[in-house]
Amino acid sequence: MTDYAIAGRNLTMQFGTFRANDDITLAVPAGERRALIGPNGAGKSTLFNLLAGQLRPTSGTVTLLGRDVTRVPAHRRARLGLARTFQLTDLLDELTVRENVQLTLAAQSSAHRVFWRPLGSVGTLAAEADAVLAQWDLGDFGDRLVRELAYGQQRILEIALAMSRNPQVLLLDEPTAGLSPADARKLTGLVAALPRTITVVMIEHDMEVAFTLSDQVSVLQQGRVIAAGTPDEVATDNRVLEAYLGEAADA
Amino acid sequence: MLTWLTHSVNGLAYGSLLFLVASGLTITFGLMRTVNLAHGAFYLIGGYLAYDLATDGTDYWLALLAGVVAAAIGGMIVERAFLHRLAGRELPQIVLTLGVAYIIGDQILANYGGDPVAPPTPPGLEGPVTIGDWIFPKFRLVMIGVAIGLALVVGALLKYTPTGAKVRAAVDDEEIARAVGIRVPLVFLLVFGCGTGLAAFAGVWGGAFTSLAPESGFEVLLLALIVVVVGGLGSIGGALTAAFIVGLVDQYGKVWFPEWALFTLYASVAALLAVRPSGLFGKAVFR
Amino acid sequence: MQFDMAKVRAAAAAGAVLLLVAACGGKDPSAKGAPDGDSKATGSKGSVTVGLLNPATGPFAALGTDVNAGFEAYLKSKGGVLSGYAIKVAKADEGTDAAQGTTKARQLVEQDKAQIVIGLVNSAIAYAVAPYMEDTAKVPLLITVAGADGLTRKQNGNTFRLSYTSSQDSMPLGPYTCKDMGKQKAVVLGLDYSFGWEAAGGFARTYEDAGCQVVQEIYAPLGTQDWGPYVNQVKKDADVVYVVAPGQDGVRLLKAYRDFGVKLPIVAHGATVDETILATEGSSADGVISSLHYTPQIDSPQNKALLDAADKGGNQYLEDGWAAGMTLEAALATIDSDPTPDKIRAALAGVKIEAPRGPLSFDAYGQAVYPVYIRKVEEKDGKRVNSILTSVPNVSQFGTYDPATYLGFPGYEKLKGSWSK
Amino acid sequence: MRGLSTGRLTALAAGLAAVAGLVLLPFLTDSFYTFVATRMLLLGLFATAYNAVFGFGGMASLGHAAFYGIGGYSVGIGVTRWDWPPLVVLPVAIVLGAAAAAVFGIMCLRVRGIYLLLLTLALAQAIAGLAFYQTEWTGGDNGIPSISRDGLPSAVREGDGFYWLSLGVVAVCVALLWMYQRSPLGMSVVGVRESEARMSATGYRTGRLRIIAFTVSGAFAAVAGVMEVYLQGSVSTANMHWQISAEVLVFAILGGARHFLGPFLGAVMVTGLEVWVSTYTDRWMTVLGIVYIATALFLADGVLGRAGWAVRRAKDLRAGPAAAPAAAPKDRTELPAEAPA
Repeated sequence: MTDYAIAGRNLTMQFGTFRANDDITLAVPAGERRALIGPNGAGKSTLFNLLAGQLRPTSGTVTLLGRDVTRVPAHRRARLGLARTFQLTDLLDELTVRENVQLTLAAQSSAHRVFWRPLGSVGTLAAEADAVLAQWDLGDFGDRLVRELAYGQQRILEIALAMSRNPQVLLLDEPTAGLSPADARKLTGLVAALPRTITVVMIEHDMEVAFTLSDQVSVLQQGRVIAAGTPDEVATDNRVLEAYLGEAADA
Repeated sequence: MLTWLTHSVNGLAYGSLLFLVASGLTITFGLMRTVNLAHGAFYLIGGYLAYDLATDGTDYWLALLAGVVAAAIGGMIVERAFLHRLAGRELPQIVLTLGVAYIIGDQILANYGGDPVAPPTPPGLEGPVTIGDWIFPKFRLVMIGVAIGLALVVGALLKYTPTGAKVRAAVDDEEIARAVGIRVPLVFLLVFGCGTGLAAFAGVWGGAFTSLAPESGFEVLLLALIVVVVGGLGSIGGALTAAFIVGLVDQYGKVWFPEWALFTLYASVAALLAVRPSGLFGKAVFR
Repeated sequence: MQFDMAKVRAAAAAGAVLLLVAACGGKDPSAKGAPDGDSKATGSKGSVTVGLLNPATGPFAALGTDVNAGFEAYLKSKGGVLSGYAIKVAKADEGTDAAQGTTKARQLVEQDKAQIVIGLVNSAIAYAVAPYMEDTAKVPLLITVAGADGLTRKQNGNTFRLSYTSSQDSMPLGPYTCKDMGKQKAVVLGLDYSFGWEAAGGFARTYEDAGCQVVQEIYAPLGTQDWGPYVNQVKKDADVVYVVAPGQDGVRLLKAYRDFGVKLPIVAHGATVDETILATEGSSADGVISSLHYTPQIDSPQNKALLDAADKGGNQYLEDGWAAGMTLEAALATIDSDPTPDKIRAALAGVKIEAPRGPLSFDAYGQAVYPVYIRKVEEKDGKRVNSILTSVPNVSQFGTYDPATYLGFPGYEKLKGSWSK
Repeated sequence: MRGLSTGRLTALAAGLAAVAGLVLLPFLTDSFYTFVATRMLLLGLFATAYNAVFGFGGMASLGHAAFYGIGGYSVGIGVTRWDWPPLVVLPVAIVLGAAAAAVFGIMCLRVRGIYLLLLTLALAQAIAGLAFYQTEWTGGDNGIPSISRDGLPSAVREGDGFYWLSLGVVAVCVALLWMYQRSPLGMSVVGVRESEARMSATGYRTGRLRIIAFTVSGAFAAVAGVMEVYLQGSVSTANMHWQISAEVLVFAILGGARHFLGPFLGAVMVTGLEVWVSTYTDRWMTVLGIVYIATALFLADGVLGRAGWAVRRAKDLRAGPAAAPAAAPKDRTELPAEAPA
């Protein structure tokens, strides 16, 4: 049981009459790369929100690093070692890139409680933040407002922020969505290069990316897991093909 | 026993007045999501104009109509000239309509003076009804019926007529509504005019109930806002129910603990909003 | 300090970013209006600047407008000259809160150099302005409407008041209701704020001291839209209902009272049925007996002069403004030259005039002593009026009580609710 | 490279001049304008405090008159009943204002946007209702008159002295707010404004941050209320009127809510305008209404927002094609096109 870095068991999420997740079980061992795929509306993002704590399940449990966190709010899960990115880039748009990093770092220590000194002058925040920026090739953009960044840079910043907190579990919600092919390749490379001590769960629409990056793939449809296995197994699964062809026909 | 009947019916009658005021707001605010703090000012326009005409000898119903039409046109002017530029931006809407309310209130003060005036009670509705030992003002009784009738009519218009469908479509998704050929700006203009026209109607009737002064605009506005929010934005039935509840709570609050009257009303509204932000009948809000 | 003052001014003024001053519109005080008024008038003894501080906005705007109109009408009738002094009027808007009220009071005194300030409707603002006038400005204040009892409870103060204290005009009504009308049990129905408690208290004290009983007290919040819940609570076995609700509240109260068919006769504080709302109240006011220091029905040359000059018909606020003009004239008559605020203050204390309301003088606390009229609403020539039933001369803020005894009573806000016990 | 460039020198000189102007104001103008300036300072502080919730916290409160009024009643009740000196009144007012604001914050945890606006309005109205009826304590509508300033040192009790006292208090408070706003705590409140989900996923307790924003704001709003009542010598329910809440909202918007000093500027402008216009006409409410409308239509980002925009534009123009590559206009064009809807 403790082998799983993050796991959801029998998760159901009901919105009014709509059941977004229906008895989903998903257990990801430590160090694994897991991709979640499935058509639009399959419940992938809802599942992410349940795992990260933005939503509380109607029923079912969530464990993080062996601990039951079903009732633990998002910010506490974050402190336990969970980091996530958002499907639609969700950064602090009106703050600078550097401030985004500094705030993320401040959450790791007592620095976030300081209320009398400027953010950049607290402890080693400034130096650490600059190191992160340099590491992710964002050094030139530190003073820019996030909303002024190119979209690809924003996606990279999201991952940089998530990684700056040294998470044990990283949830990536469509990291390459909306990126130009070049940016997507760059980002795929960055994710592939993440150390194996980190467990990564990602939602990914681009099959090629998903299959390249992942060890295991889970396929969701209409709120259920309809298939799971290695990329090769899933790629040949009839139900999966059907689900995707069905979506193609709809669109 | 009869006293309690009187209290209860009167609570409903007062609630009906609140609904008349709030009905326009449920449309402009609840449906269109346009915050109109000048709603009370249009209430004043209707009331003062009808008072002016009626005291000059104009037929009552004609005076009423003139007040409603004037406020509807005024509302449409404000919508066309200013508000439509601020679609979806609630804060500027608040500041703008507050400004409009200040101007209208101040101009009424300048033209009519600040002494209270009252449009006449509708002809035939003066005096009380007597049933056995029970005495109740006719006008107030009729007002309950008018409120319910108005709720039914507005609700049905929105639900079952093509115009209503257009309005809902325009509010739900402006892009798509445009795409299917609905003239969204026109729809918004007319709907806003209806909202301010209803405010004026409430001004004429409510003015006969409570009299009018330039300050009355804001007094009724706060109560109407409460009704709309408690009822749930955009729900006509909710607004009617909320109006009745607020009317009854207000009535019994005044009877049982008069010294806490203002506190009880606002504190209970605050408590409700804190727990159920979408009001009694509003749809749950997803975040 | 003096050595470099001029330099400091010059240097700082040249260099500073005077945002604050800029926001004031860079107004040059001397450019502003010399206080308006009849600029052509010249006085044989000089001139006096009068600050009129009454509301032009907010719920009391109508009252303020009437007071100003009354004062200006009197001034006009005298050609802009009172007792040999040309009167310059500086007008300011009292507004709706103390912040604005004191700002404008300061503007009148410090910029317009008013030698006396006349006005104030809102008691909360009067409470804020009066100490400034007395301690800082040292300019006399003549209050024309604000009613709070406490404003004129200090001897040798700087504050004078022509209008009633909230309880003053009610006091003659107590014995009248009990003895003359023979109504033994009264219900008090009034507004739940200081004016309401004080007015009701003045009635209740004198009524009970005359040997009758207040059997029930009902107070409704200021701005009550619907009086239905309150009028329905009135005990049916009482003999009379005492009502105090000025302005819009009075309109609503009387209408609800009649609509719900309550049959008990009404006695009222005069402000409940004064001429500013009587027409709007219409038939619902018929038969109401009330007490006030004024009614346009007074038959005297002084009142006729007022009614002739005011195109709107008389009311208590016009009379307050008019009487303020007469008071100032009487005070100035005793000053030969150089009417400083100190001289005006001293002169005011001794003023005795024959106002439209009747003989008027000030007590040792600066509060006017005057006749109070018991009036009844009747229809006359198609118009409702407050006809005089009788009058009580020389009513002071202490009624028939000894000032020292009266001042020892607890405040009416503490007594509210205890009359019926 | 950041040495004393001409730009910085100019800014420094302007700053010094502004400070000098503020300090010397009583010498430069008459007692009336000094009084008006005192009010502007206090309302400016109130607006700056308000903006900790509004501009920086992203929560449009329509209930701040409650905290302002609580500060005022602390003076009224403390001084008239127990003869408290200012050094007792002030901490009490700060604690009460902060506590009330914390309650507001807690009540508002689940609401956003227009609902938050209405909820804060209802809460403030409930408190104003209490103030109106608990006459034993508050004096009801007449309020508490004749509040003595004798507790203040005699040098700063009146006129110019009180102006300098206010200037000092306001300067200290504004400086504290400035430090708070730039600190990790203040910045994380801004973070919550930008994205609550992001902040909580980063490990911040966003609900608590919202409550903190209210608490800080309420505490300083109460200080403004305290000083205002020392200035006026009286307090009444008018100090809690909901239109005060609306006015401070307009201050913030008009001046520029995204700028630290914007609301202060807005307060100065509106107060000055009110005093100035009402000198010439009784219809100043109409003028104020026109200003509100113009603000909503043309100055939604405030005067400072407009000014900042103009300055940036001028800079861009001046820099022209030779500008440093940092301008990178290419990046900007990609943003809207590729962002998923």
